[in-house]
Amino acid sequence: MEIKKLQGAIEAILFASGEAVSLDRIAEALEIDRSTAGKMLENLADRYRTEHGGIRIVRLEGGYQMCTNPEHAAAVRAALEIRRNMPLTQAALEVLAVVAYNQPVSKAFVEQVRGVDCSAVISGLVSKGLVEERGRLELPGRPLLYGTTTDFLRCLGISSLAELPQPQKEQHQEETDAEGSREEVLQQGEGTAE
Amino acid sequence: MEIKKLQGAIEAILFASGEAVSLDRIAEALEIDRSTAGKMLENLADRYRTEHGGIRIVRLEGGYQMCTNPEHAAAVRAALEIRRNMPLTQAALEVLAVVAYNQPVSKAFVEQVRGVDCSAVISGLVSKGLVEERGRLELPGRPLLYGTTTDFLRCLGISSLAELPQPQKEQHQEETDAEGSREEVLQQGEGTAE
Amino acid sequence: MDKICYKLETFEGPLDLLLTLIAKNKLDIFDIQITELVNQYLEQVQAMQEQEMDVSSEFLEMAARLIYIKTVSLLPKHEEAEQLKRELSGQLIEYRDCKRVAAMLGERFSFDSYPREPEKIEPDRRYRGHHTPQELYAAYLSAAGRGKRFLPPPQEAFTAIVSHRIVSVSSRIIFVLRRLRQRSVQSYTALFDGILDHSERVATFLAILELIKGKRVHLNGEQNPEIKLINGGVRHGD
Repeated sequence: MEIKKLQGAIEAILFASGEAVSLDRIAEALEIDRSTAGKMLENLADRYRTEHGGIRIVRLEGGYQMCTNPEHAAAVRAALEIRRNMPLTQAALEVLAVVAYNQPVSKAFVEQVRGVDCSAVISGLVSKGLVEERGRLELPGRPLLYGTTTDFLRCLGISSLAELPQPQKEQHQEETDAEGSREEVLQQGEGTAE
Repeated sequence: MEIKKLQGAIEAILFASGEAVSLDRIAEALEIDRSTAGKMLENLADRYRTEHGGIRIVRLEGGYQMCTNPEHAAAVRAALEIRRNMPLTQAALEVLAVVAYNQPVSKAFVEQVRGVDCSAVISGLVSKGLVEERGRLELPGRPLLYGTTTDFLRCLGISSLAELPQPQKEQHQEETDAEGSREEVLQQGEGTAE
Repeated sequence: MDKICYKLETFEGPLDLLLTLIAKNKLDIFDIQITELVNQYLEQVQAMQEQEMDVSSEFLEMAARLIYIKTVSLLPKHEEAEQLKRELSGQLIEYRDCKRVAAMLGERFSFDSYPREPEKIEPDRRYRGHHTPQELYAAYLSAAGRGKRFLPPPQEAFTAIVSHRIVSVSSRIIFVLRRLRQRSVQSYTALFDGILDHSERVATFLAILELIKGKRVHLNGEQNPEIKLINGGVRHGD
């Protein structure tokens, strides 16, 4: 019974908060120790997962957040008239990649890696809530720094930056495969140049 | 199975909405008839009620809405308010100090002294009840002025601002030079306001 | 033709184009054959321009850079060329990694789970902690010290804002009309006599334009025209 009540309280906290709530805060509010709270949250998250209901509990950067089960995305969009988010463009994914693996970074750094202006892409990612400002560099001009948000982690289905997929070192085979598909394009392009 | 899936979709819709969702809208999104949807919602609401979990489904005029179970209101409040126990950050302390020693001051003044943007820190201090608005400067843009509150005095365990340690002349000659000119400026600024 | 247009556009930038060329020609990314690369790169950019695509300045900048590397490669001592090529290789490798990671992120990325807005509970955020006055004083010194690194603007910069006089156009309309009512025809430049303040001069000029527009005064002549009151300066329709 006591456990049942604590679980209910945790559900209520996660539900009411909307955003991710840190384990510390939950433990402190319920006056239980951190490891007990952690176990209860993991159990709760497991229960939600196996029940295949409409709600999920995801772990994000030391905290937990309730969100809808992606299986029901279509129903949610239909009922709430949410426009389906366009998949991220190649440019947006590249900027996200640079920011995610090097954060906090300035716009200039991102642009140096990509070789093109990235202002519009960065502000797009900020307005999507995937990237956020993280203070300024103490350099002339005091450029803004950017990092990824917990929404970014959630959309990627990971709990922390440590779980980011690690690029594999030097696999030439793979690379030529991926690059190969472009060749056709290029040949066509050259054709027109003549 | 089919029913299980529909129930999940309903949960997801109610969860994501935040507000009440009409029965028509749910029925339409799930492509089921209104009475089936109504029955499913009542069943779902019953289940939530008997489970004594953290979430409830309530029927309102506008339709159905998910909300926290009032039994856990205390836990929710405790968790969402716990932020108040976080000690002030160095940035917050510095801004508070600049405000305390120069009040009433504009944000621009604080930023000039600290050399960094202070908007977020100032609004944090305002919501913590340590700093409050004190009218506006009669300058272009009519910037807000800030001063410290009585809660601030309580936090420092003093009964008036006169009890704050006074800057000692010999110790920071340079500082007073820099500071002095700024104070003058501010006084002039205020002078014109009158 | 359209199809090609569309496909050409898919280059994310000059580095993307270079990587594609390198892969296509099976060039060694660590030791780029610059001559080969320059020609193909320029052909591509030209093709893009011929199709009136918006070729961003970055593509042209890279073209210039490649040509420069090619040029210095022709010098008998080409340490500089080697250095520049190494820099380019480094940049290309970095960008290639970026693309690989982007692809990995793209595969996993999904917007299908929705969070909800926080419930509207107004939390009591009042601060309950305690600090000593000394702590505050130390913070003050630290703040003031930091500010000094970013020198405060000189006092004049501030007083300019404070003392800056903004003269309204309407006040100058009254001024001009008053002058003209005293003497209904006078020299245009005379209206500016003795006005040193920039804002006031501009406002006077704008006031005269306003009055001309409202057909309340008339301006005639080339050099220093005469300004004349029309109909006693009464506003049209009054």
